[in-house]
Parts: sequence; C-alpha cells; structure tokens
Amino acid sequence: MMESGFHGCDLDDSLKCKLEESGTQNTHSVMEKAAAWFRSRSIFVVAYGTGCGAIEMPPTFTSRYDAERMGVVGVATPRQADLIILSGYLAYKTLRRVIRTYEQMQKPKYIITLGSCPINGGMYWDSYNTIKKLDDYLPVDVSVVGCMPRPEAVIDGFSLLQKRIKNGEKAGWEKYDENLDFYKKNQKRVLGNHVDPSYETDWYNLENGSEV
Amino acid sequence: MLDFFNSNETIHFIITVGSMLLFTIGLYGIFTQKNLVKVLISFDIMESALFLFFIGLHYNFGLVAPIVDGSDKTFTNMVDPVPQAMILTTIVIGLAVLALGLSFGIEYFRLTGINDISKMNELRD
Amino acid sequence: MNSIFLLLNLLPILFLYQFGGDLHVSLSLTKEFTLSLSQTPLGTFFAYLSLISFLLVTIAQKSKKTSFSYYALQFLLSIAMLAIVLAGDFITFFIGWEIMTWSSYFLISKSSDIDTKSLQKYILFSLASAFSLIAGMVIAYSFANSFDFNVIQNSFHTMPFNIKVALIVLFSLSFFTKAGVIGLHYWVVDTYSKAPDLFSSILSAVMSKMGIYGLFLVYGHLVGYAELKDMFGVILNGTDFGYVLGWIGVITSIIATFKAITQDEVKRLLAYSSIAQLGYIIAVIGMGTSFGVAGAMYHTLIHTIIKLLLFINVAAIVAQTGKNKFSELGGLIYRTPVSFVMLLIGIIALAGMPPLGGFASKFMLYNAAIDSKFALILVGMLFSGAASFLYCYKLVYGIYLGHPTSKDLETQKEVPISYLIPQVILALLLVATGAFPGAFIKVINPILIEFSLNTIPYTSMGVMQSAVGNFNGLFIISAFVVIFVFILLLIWRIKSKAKNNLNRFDISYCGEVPSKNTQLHYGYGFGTDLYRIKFVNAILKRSSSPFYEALATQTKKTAGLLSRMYYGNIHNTMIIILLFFSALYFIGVN
Amino acid sequence: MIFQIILLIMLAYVVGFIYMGLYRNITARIQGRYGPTVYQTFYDSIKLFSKKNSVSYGWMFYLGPVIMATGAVLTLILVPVFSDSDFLRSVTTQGNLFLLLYLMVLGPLGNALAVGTGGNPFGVMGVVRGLTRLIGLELPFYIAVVGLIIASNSSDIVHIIDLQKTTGLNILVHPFLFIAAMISMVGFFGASPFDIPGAPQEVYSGPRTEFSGKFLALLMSQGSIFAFAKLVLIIDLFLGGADSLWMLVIKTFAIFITIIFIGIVYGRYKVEQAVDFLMKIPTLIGVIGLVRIIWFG
Amino acid sequence: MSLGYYFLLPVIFSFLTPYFRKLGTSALRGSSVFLTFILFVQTLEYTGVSLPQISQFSVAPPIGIAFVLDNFSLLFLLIFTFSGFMVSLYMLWYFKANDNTNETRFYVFFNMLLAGSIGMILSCDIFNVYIFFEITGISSYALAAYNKDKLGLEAGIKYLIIGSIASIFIVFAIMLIYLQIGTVNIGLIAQRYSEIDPKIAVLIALMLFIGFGTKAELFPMNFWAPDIYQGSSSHVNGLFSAIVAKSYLFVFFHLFYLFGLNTKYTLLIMSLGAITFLVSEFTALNQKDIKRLFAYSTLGQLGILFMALASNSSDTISGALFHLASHSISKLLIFLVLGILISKFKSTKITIVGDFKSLFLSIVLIIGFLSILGIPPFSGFIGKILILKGFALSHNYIAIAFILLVSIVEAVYFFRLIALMLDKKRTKTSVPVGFVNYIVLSVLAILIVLFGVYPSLLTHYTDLATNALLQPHSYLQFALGVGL
Repeated sequence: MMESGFHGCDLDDSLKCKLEESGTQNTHSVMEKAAAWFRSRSIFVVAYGTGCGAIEMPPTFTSRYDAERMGVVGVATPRQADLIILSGYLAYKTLRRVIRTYEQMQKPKYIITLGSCPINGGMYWDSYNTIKKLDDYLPVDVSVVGCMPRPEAVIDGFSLLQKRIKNGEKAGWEKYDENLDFYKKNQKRVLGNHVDPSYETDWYNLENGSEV
Repeated sequence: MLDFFNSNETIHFIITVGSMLLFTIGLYGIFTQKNLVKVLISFDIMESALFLFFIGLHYNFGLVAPIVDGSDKTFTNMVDPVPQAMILTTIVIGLAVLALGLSFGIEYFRLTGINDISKMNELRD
Repeated sequence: MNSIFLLLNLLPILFLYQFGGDLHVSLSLTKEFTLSLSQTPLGTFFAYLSLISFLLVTIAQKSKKTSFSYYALQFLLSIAMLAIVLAGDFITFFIGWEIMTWSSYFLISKSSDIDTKSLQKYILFSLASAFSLIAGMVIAYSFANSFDFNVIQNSFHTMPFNIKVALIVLFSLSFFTKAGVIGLHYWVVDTYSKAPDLFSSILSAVMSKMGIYGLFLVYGHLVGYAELKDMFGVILNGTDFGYVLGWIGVITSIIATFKAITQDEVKRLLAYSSIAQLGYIIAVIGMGTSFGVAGAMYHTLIHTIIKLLLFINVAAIVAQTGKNKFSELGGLIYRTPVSFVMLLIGIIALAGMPPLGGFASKFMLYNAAIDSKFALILVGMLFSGAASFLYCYKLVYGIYLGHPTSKDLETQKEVPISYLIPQVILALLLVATGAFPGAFIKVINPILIEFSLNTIPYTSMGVMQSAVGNFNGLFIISAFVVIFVFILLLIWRIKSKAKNNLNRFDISYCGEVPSKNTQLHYGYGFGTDLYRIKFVNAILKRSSSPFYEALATQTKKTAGLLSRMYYGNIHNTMIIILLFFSALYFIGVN
Repeated sequence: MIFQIILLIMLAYVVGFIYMGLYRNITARIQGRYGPTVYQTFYDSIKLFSKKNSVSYGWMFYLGPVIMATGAVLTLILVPVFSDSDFLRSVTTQGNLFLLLYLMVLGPLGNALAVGTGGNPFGVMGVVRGLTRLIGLELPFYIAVVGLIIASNSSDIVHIIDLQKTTGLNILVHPFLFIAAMISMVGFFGASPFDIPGAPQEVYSGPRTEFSGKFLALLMSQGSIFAFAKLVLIIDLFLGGADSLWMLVIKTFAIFITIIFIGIVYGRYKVEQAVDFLMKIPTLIGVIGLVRIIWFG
Repeated sequence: MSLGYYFLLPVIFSFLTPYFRKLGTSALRGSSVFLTFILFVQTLEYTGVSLPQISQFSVAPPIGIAFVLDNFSLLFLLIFTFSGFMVSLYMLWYFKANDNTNETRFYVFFNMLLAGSIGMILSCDIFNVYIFFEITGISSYALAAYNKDKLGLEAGIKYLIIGSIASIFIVFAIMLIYLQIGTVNIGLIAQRYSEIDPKIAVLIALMLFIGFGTKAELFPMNFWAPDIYQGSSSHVNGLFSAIVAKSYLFVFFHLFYLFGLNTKYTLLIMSLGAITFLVSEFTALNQKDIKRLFAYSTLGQLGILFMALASNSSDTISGALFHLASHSISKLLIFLVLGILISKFKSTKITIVGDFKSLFLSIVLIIGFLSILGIPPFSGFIGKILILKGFALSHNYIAIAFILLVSIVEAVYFFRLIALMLDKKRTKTSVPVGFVNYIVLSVLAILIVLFGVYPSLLTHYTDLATNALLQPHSYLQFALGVGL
C-alpha cells in the first residue's frame, strides 16, 4: 500500500470517465473488414522477455507448438511488429524500454501480457521497483493469466486477439491515442520527469504532424 | 776515368737519378708531412727536381749558355734556350704559388692556430 | 578573375573547333628537332575531354578564393595537355608532358595540407615516368632517326625484337606510372588526397587520362595492334600482350578496390577508386580488338565524367564543412540535397549500374574481354566491380547518410551554386551517355580506323552494339523511369500514413534512446570487417610503401656512405690522386 | 504491351508469394511443424500494406524501396519468362545478361540508400555485411555467367535459351557452372548458410530494421518478384527456359526446392566465413568449368 | 682587335685596380663592368667572323707564341665573357649591399681570373696553357680566400695544395713532351704525338689527364672540390662553376681530341664521368649546406659533360656543349641568387631557400633548378635530350639509362629545395633584391628560357664548335702557322 498512488486511484475523474467510454466498436466498410481479416491472419510479434515468461516463448514459436501456423511469427524490431508480448513483471527500468518499444511500433499494434504480475503485481505486489498494473501505463489488449501460462494458453491468447482484431473491436492502441495524457501522466509518475530527452520527440508530440 | 764522367750519357744519367731522388724526397714529404709549410717545401723540392731534370737533360757537353750578345749570329754550340725560358717562368710561378700558400698559411694560423693540413677540415661532410 | 580565365579556357576549345579536326602545324626547333602539332581523332577526343574538364573545374572555382597564379598555372596545365594530345612528335609530346608535370606540381603545392613528402613522391614518380618516356623516345630515335610519330610508326617493324620490347616496356612503364598501376601507384593516393580539392578532380579525371592517351598512342598508333599481335603471338582470341596487360589491369583494380573500401579520408577513397577504374582501362587496352579499344575509350570518357563529378562534389563538401573524413562527416542529405543527388548519380555510374552511362562503358569493357575470350580476366573485372559497390556505398553513406557526427554538420547549408553547375552538367552527361550509349560509337569509329581496326556497327543512338548481344540504353532508362514512377504512384496512393519522423534519434535501438554522444554513424568502422576475410586481408595488409621506403632508406644510406669520401682531409686527397695516378700508370703500361 | 507486362508482374507477384509461402511451409515441414499456409506471405504483405502508419525518414527513405522494386520489375521484364513468346523475346533483347547482373544489384543499392538515410547503425551494418557477402556471392555466379556467355558466344539470354535446344541443356553440358551458380543462388535467396546480413541475433533485422508498414510490404513484394525473376533466370540459363506455364512452374519449383533443401540444413556462416567459402569451393568449381569451356570447349 | 687583348686587357685592368680604387668605388666597379662588357661585345663580334683567327706575338708559330680562336674556343669565350659580365654587374650590387673592405682584392683577382681562363682557351702553346692554368689557379685560390675568413682561407689552402699537385703533373708532362718532340706548340705535338714511344706517351697522357682532370673535378680527384665551393663566397662559386671548371674542361678535351687520345681513353673517361655523376648526385642528397649542395650538383653535371664529351660522337658532343653552356648560365644564376640569400640570412644552411619571400627570386631560382634538371621548356632539357640523342645514335643505351636513373636522384634534392621554397608553413622574410640584380637575374633566366624554346640560337654555335673539335684541321693549320 506504500505506492497505492501509482494504481490510478488518484486519477482525474474526467480521464477515468473517458477510459470507461472506450468500449468495443465495430468496423464498417468492406475494405476495413478485409484489412482486419488480414491483420488477424498475420501477426508479427516482438517478444519482450521481461520476466520468467521469456522461457515460454521458444516452445510457443518452435516445432512443439508452432505459432507460425496461425500466422504469428516473431520479428526482431518493433518497427515491423504488430504485437508485443510482455512476459512477466515489469521493473521501472524495463518499463521505460517497453514504452519506447511500444511507441516505435506502427499502428495498429497490440499488447499481450503473460502471467499475473502485469495485472496486479503478482508476487512483486510490494516491490519498490516494479509496476503493479501495466494497464495504467500501456493499454493491454489481452492478458494471459497463469504463473506462468503454458504455451497452449499463450496460443489461446493469440487466438483471442485474432478474434478481436477480426471483429474490429476497439484495440488498445486506439485507447492509448485517445487517453495519451492519462498514460503519459502515469508513466511520468513512475519514471519521473527526468526521462530521456527524446521523449519530447515521440509520437506523443508528433501526433498532429511533424513540428520538430 | 774522367772521360767517363764527361760523357753526355753519364751526366744525363746522374742528373736523372739525382733529380728523381730529389723528387722522391718531395714525394716522401707529401706522403708523410702534414705541416703546411713542410708540404709547401715538399712541393718546392719536387718542382726543383723537375727543373733540374729538365735543364740537365738539355745540357750536352761543349755547349754554351744561349746568350746572344750581338756578336755571334750563328747560334751554334748553344744550349736549347726554350727549356731554360720555360723553367724560368715556372720558377716564377712556383714562387708566386709558394708565396700565396705561405701567406694563406700564416693568415690561417693566426685565425685558428692550425698548421696541420689534415686538421683543416672544418669544410667537410 | 574567374570569368577571365573562364574565357581563356574557352579559347582553346574554340580554337580546336575552328580547325575542325585537321590541325597540322610544325615549327623547327633545331635542325633535328621539330615541334609539330598533328591532330588525330584520338587526340581530338582527349583534347576535348581535357579542355571541357578544365572549363567545368574553372566554373566550380568561382566561389573558392583562388589566386592569379593558381589560375595561370591551371591554364598552363591545360595548354600543356593540349600539346600532349595534339603532338605530332615526341619532342612536343615530352615538352607538354614535362610542363604538365611541373605546373601540376606547383598547383599541388598550393594546397594547404600538402607536405614535402607527398610533393616529393609526386614529382619523383612523375619524373621517373618522364625519364622512362625519354629513354623510350631516344631509343626509338636511334632507329628511326626522327622523333616524328609517323616516322617511328613506319620504321617500327624494322627494329630488332629486343628493342621493340624495350620500347614497349619503357613507354608502358611511363604511362602506367601516370595512370597509377598497382606497384607504381605509390604517389597517387597521397597526391590526390592532399592536392587542392578542386585540383584533385583534374588530377584524377584528366591527368591520369594522359597516361591512357599515351598508352593508346603507343599501342595503337606507334606500335600498332597488328604489330603487337605479330610480336607476341596469340592466346585464346586475343594477344599474349593483351593477356598480360589484362592481368595487370585486373590485379590493379582488385587491389585498389579493396584498399579504397578501408580508407577513412574521402579523397583517398576516390584516389584508390581512380586507380581501380584505370585498372579496367588498362585491362582491355592491350587486347587489340575493336571492342578493347572502344571499351577503353568509353571508360575513359565515363571515368572522366564521374571523377570530375565526384571530386567537385567532395571539394564542395570539404569547402563547406571543412571536414574530409568519413568519420567526421555524415547526415548531410537533407542539408545539401542537390549535392547528394549529384553524388548519388555519380556513384551509380561509378558502380556501373544501369541505367546511367557507367553501365554502358562497363558493358563495352566486358565485351572486349569476351571478344578475346579472356574469361578469367572478365571474372576478375566483374569481381572488382562487385567489390566496388562497397566503396561506392561508403562514399554516399559516409558523407550524406547516417548521422551527422558533429553539431555544425546539422546546420550546414547547400553548397554554392558554382559548385553545383558543373555537377549538374556532368550528371546530365551521365544520364545522356546512359540513354544514348550508341552515340559514342560515332566518336570511336574514326579512332578505330586510325588504328586500322574494324569499326563497330552503329544502329541507333540508344543501342550499344557488341559482338555478343547489345542493349538499348534508351529503352532501359525509359522503362526504369516508367516503372519507377508507376511504383511510386502506387505506394503514394496506399493510405498507410508515412510519418516523417525527423528526429534522427528515433530509431530502433533495442528500446534504448541513443543520446547525442552515441556513435551512430558507421562511417569509421565501415569496411573494417574486410580484414577478417583471409583473401582480402592478404591484399590489405600488403603495401608498396615498405618497398619504396626501403628504397629511400637505402639511397640515403648509400649517400651517407659515399659522402664519407668527401671528409675534407686534403692530405688524403693528395695521396689518393697520386695513388690513382700510379694505379692508372701500371694499368696503362702493362 | 503494357497489359502484358502488368500481367507478367502479377504472375510474378503471385507465383513469387506462393513460392515464399511454400518456402516457409516446406521449411516448417522439414522442421516437423505444421507451418503456415502457402498464402501466409501474401497475408503478411496485405497486412503490412494496410498498416495505419509507416515510419519514414525523408524522401530518400521513401524512394529507396521504390528503386529496389523498380530494379526487381525491370529485371523481371528483361528475363524471358516464356521463351517462345515473341513479345517477351523482343523486350528482353533490349537488355542482356550483363545488364541483368548489374540490375540485380540496383535493388540492394536502393535499399542501402534508404537504410543509410534511416540512420540506424544496425541497418547499415546489415547493408555492409550484405555488400561484403556480395563480393563472395557474385564471384561464382559471375564465373558461371561468363562461362555461359563464352560458351554460347552471346550475352543475349534468348540466344542462350535457343542454343540449348540444339546443344542440350546447359545443366548437362556445363555442370560445374551450374553448381557454382546454384551455390550463389542460395545466397541470393538469402537462405542459410549465407543469411548473415539480416541476422536478428546480431543486427536486429539488418537492412530492414527501420522499415515498417507499406515500405516493408513493398520490400517483401519486390523480394518475391525478384526471387521469381532469379529463378527464371536460372532456368533460362541452365534448363533451357520454359515455353509454357507448366514448364515454368515445374522447372522453377525444381530449382526452388533445391535451394530450400540446401538452405535448411546449414547453420549460418559469419560474413568472413561465407566469403572465404564462396571464394574457395564454388569459385574453384566455377573455374574448372570455365577452363573446361575456354581450353577444351 | 687582336686576340691578345683578351689576355692583355684583363691583366692591365687587374694591375690598375688599386689605382681605380683610389678614384673611387664606382670607378673600381665600373671599370670591371666596362672591361667585361668590352670583352663580351668583342666576342659577340667574332661570332660573325670566319674562324679560326690567329694573333701571333713577334714570331710566327710554331716557334712563336700565338692565340688561336676557333669555333670551339669561341663558344667557351662567349660563355666566359658573358658570365664575367654578369658577375661584374652583380658585384655592383654585392659590394654596395655588403661589406666592401676586400673589394679591391676581389677585382684584382677577378680580372686576373678572366685573363687566365681566356688565355687558357686561346693559347695554342702547351706551355702557355700551363702558364694561364697557373694564373687561373692562383687567382682562383686568392678568390676563394679573398675575404680572409677562416673557411675561405681553408678553402684557399686546400685549393692551392691540389693546384700544386696538378701543376707538377702538368709541368712533368710538358717536360716529357718537350724531351720527346722538342716543341711546345700544340699543333706540332698533335701531329707528332704518335711518334712518341708508347710507354712515354701513356705517361704523358696520364699526367695531363691527372693534371687537368684534378682541376676539372673528375671523380677520384675531386674530393677537394666541395670544400672549396663551401668555403668560398657564392658569387665566386658562380665563377668557379661557370668559368674556371669549364676552362679546365676545355683544355682537357681540346688536348684529348687533338692528341688523338680519344681512341684509347674514351671508355676510361666516360666511366669516370659516370662515376663522378653518380657519386656526387648521391652525396648531394644528404647535404645540409647549400653551397656544398650545389658544389656536388656542379660535380655531377661535370660528370655528365665528361661522359658526353669523351664519347667521340659529334651528336653527343654537340649536345654536351649545349649542356655546358646551359649549365654555366643556370649555375651562375643559382649561385648569384644564393649569394643574395646568404648575404641576407648570414647562413649557408639549405633552409634559407625556404625562408625568403620574393616572387622574383623564387621564379628565377626555380627556372635555374628546372633547367639543371633538364626539364622543358628550359635550356637544360635541350642539352640533356641532345646528349641522350647522341648516345642513342651511337647505341650507347647504358649511358642513357645511367644518366636518366641518376637524374632521378638529382631530382630528389632539387625538388626538396623547391618544396622547401613552396612550404607555406615556414615563416618567410622578404629579401631586397637590388635593381641590378633584377636585370642580371632576369637576363640569365630569360636566356635559359630562350635557349629552351629557341635552341637554334645556341645549337648553331655548338655544332660549329663540335666540328672544330672533331675536325681540327683548320685549327692545326693556324696553330702551325701554315695558314699565315
């Protein structure tokens, strides 16, 4: 409870309200639908092995469970990725890199978290350097629970994500765009104001065109 | 006995040997001596040897000095005058060189205190 | 001043144009020597090549503060080169050659970063080249009794075989030195890199071509390719002589290419590249076929254009930024976009890529090798061409792409317009030669006739004809443009919004944010991994400099040894004279 | 004419994507996986095209992939896909084998320019690795091509195809050249053991690190077109070309499957190992073939 | 004007020098300029006259003494009088700008030097040649030491000792000749040289060879030469290089060809010349003293001249004579410029070449350097190419290769100097040149360029001179007094 403030209980009401509103929203045009289908069939993953869940990635993507048959394939750089898998607890230090990686991904982009730590802190619930609820900092699309989830569960998460993409449900990146101030505020609270200078030049500031 | 000494061949032989000995003394001086004055003396000895040699070989018995006094117009019984004229000139030149060399030597000795020609090597590589 | 010399530089062109290709003047120097100018198609080609190059470089000098003496020497140099290429006899040729040597020497000495060692290197190699030439010409004289090219040509076949070989070797050595064949290239790199920036373009583009002109003159005109064939016999479809020269050229170009990749200084890279490109020319010049000559000529033209373009470009950048190393430059693309495009055109041509003129010349070179069935030589040329992509890319990346390595690079402005004008002209020339490769055949054919070789069939401007297939430059370039525009439009229309992320630090960097101090420019380390390849390492770790330095050291030692004789002991001197006399006397008497 | 060319490009696009899909699928099967569908690369491509954002570092970054694609398409239309089509023959005679050799490098150059503009050092490292690898990779291929040109005394591909109707297929006549060319081809397809430029463990994705969205999609599309063109080039040179769609598919697939089988069983060479290897074994094989042609042919 | 005045006038002026000094320094300097001008103009007049010409004194040759001027000696006479004229003009500036306490002494020996060297080339009597040889020698010893400084005196002493050795050889040779033939007339000796007992003939030839070869700075006898050049003043070096060495060279080859020694000794002299060239050019590489450096350069060029003049072929000799003239002019130019620099910087290190700032001096100095290196369009090139052409015509390729290879070594130090001159990093001091020097140096430089671009001016004379040297019939006629 030392760091209860970080859990968003002191969020502005207005922001909270907005977050509540952003629910599901179906796509309408045929093109959009087709695009959504293709997006669901092809997911490039940048697997960020933040915690113990990193060990679950190799079996997920290799011969035993073979995620590639679903069109889910790993890539090395965030530029090409659609999906980032955060596999475990996130220290502040890691969070900074995760945020940066996420912001470098091109929209549409999704986040899947593994395990309970990104949801509520898990066994790190009273750690001084670990965030408790990732959703306050980055919009999580699918959380796969378990400690750690088996590859089957991860694949289940993939198919859930695919289903949601196919249905054109409103995804995390849209929430992130709409409530950027909220997320940034939370991020800054953890990371402090003395974040890397290049944060000023992130997508956050460039949203309305290139002014730098 | 004296006839033997009075023959041209003998006198020429003696002069040749003598002057060459003298020349050798000069050469010896050049090879061994390093004092400038001694070197110049050696040169002079060599020159003198040459003069002796040249004059001596042109002297035959019974000939007189080539002095034309106006009375005798036959020019017979005279020594060939050309070598003598040449030697005279050469002596003068030798003297001039010697004088110049000595004056150089003196000046140089005054400036540096060196009279050994092998130590005059400020100009060198 | 600039405009005066611009006009002055224009004069010889007009003069040459006025005579319309038929200039024959002679002036008696002594009773044996005649200064004569006699215009041949070959000479005319090289004359225009050099004069126009000088004109373009003079334009570029407009915005660079240049002294009168510099201009005057440069003008003298251009006249000397004119004398070389129009010479009708060896005396004129040699006088032009030597005036070229010393006037360029003084021009090089005007550079701010020149040192005595490089100057000495340059002049000694130039003089060695000149002396080799002079040896050749007096030997030729001893048989032909004339320095006139035509007389020597007519009497060449009457000379003894060893004299013929000696002549060819001497002349070749001389001109190889000027062109910078490997082994004789010791001076090239230092000179090119330390000369005044704009003068480097003359050195590389024009002066080295005088060596090529000399080779053409000797092989094609004085000796004659038919005679070369008779002398040395035939291997495969070409001559033995051409085979040897082919290997010389290929080895030159391979070694120089790898050396170029590892350079950090821009102009050193260009210098090595120049050596490499001239290696191609030398590789085909001795083949004695129409395509050999045509390839060499075409590559001469293209290389002149490219090197002028590149050196002027680099000179502009150096003048603008004051930096000349890849490790100090970088990221200039959006500061000096026009320069970037010009350099890009230059390196595309340098790499020999279609659709620019560079490919046309490479094509002719390869055809020459195919024509003579010199397959391994051709493979060597292709190999060196493949390796040259690396230094081409290093050139454009190191200067324009990547990240600026210092703060002042981020605020650079576009280079002055006077630098850009010649570059644009040259770039257009490259595009034109790419689109109309066949047009040059019309220039080459008279030269082939002069060398009594078969002419190359000419069909149309756009088509480059060869023995083993042809290509249509016009088609290629228009297809390229059409497809390019088509794809561009296609990609333009796709809705995916292209964000111009102008902050250069926003790159994928493993989640990290590179700071201003992070080394992001790969200009310095570029090419160092070549050292790990055994074959390349074997080339790179060898150098001609130990040999020449050992030569210099040995010469100095000899000099020291000999100078001990003059140790100022007059007594010993006397004794030596006397002993020498006695020794001679004993030898003489017995 | 334009229609035919567009049709050709479409064909190459489709076949190329299917081959790429097959590549992944077959690789997966060899590895004991189920693998993606053969259309998977097509899905990937469309998905990337439909990305909402694509990061760009300026106009050169924008043009680089376009140049690359242009090079691929130009290569395609200059390779006689159908050896008996008069139209394609007339188009391909506008170019020749040397032109193709250089056009094949134009794409990498455009890519390299864009990568350089992107300013990602990993990208440039990848490019440099690629270009360094190219030194070794081109050598056996050049030897093979030069050998064929000298053997058939023409650099015109149509002529080389026609000649094979009388002398027999080049794969039988000049097997050494074929082996040399095939080893190079493995590298040109970016298959192991010559896939160092984009090694994700070392340099991110190498040259492609900064490409996203439609640029990446364009790169993938041109890659499949280019792969198809290369396959066609190989069958034109060594297998007598193809006069019908079936022949085309069979022959290219044969070459393709060979390349996959070679690629799948090897680990990745370091760049210097790759160049060293390429300069030794395939070059030696090629030189044997070449000497055979010149001195004994 | 009788040829005798060539000797008499300088001697008279030399003796009158103290008197001129009393009239004032300008009279002293002016008298020298006047003298050399008269001699030069007179020589120019001889260029239009049919040669040989003879001036006899009291008795006709072969018994009497006579001066014979043929085309060969005319060339040398032109060089000597011209060089003398230039040096005397230069001295106008020199003694104004520098310490002039030794002025009188200089002019005495300068005029005497002219007398001696001109007498040496005109005299057709071997004993007179010896006398003039000694006059030249004494005046050059004195000129070397005329400042009475330490180095000068050392140079003078060394020169004197060597001169004495040489003169002993020559005297010995003359005596042997007289003993064998009974005459000192060159014409008669030339006619009857073959009658001499071969063993004695060898001895005579060798003695003459050693005597004149020592003075003409041929290789194993030239270890003294750089010391002399280093010790003397720069303008004196100019005289040594342009006049003195050339006059000994004249006598050497005049006798060489007249006595028919060319059949036996060509190879010896050519190889010694080659060694001279090689050794001195190599030795010059390490020099730090500018005067010594150019001394070696002079030795080297004399080596080439020995090679070429001994070669027995008219083409080579003609080229060699051209080269000789060009070398005289160029070396004179260089030494005069060096004189200006040395008097400014009071140093003889080679770095002074890099320290001065004067466009004019740089240009003329570079012209001089390039000319000596044989680079067109300067006169040295024509000389060198003519020599090489001559060797080529006699198919002597070894000599060609040798000259060209060693020339590269020569280029090393010349261009080191030029690089020093062009080095912008050195601090440069401006040097006052002096009005007269502008004229003198530009005349010399213009001549170098003129002979380079219009060599017919000079080749005309060198060809005539070569003919006179190789076909000495008319000379012999005059020397024997037959033509009178």
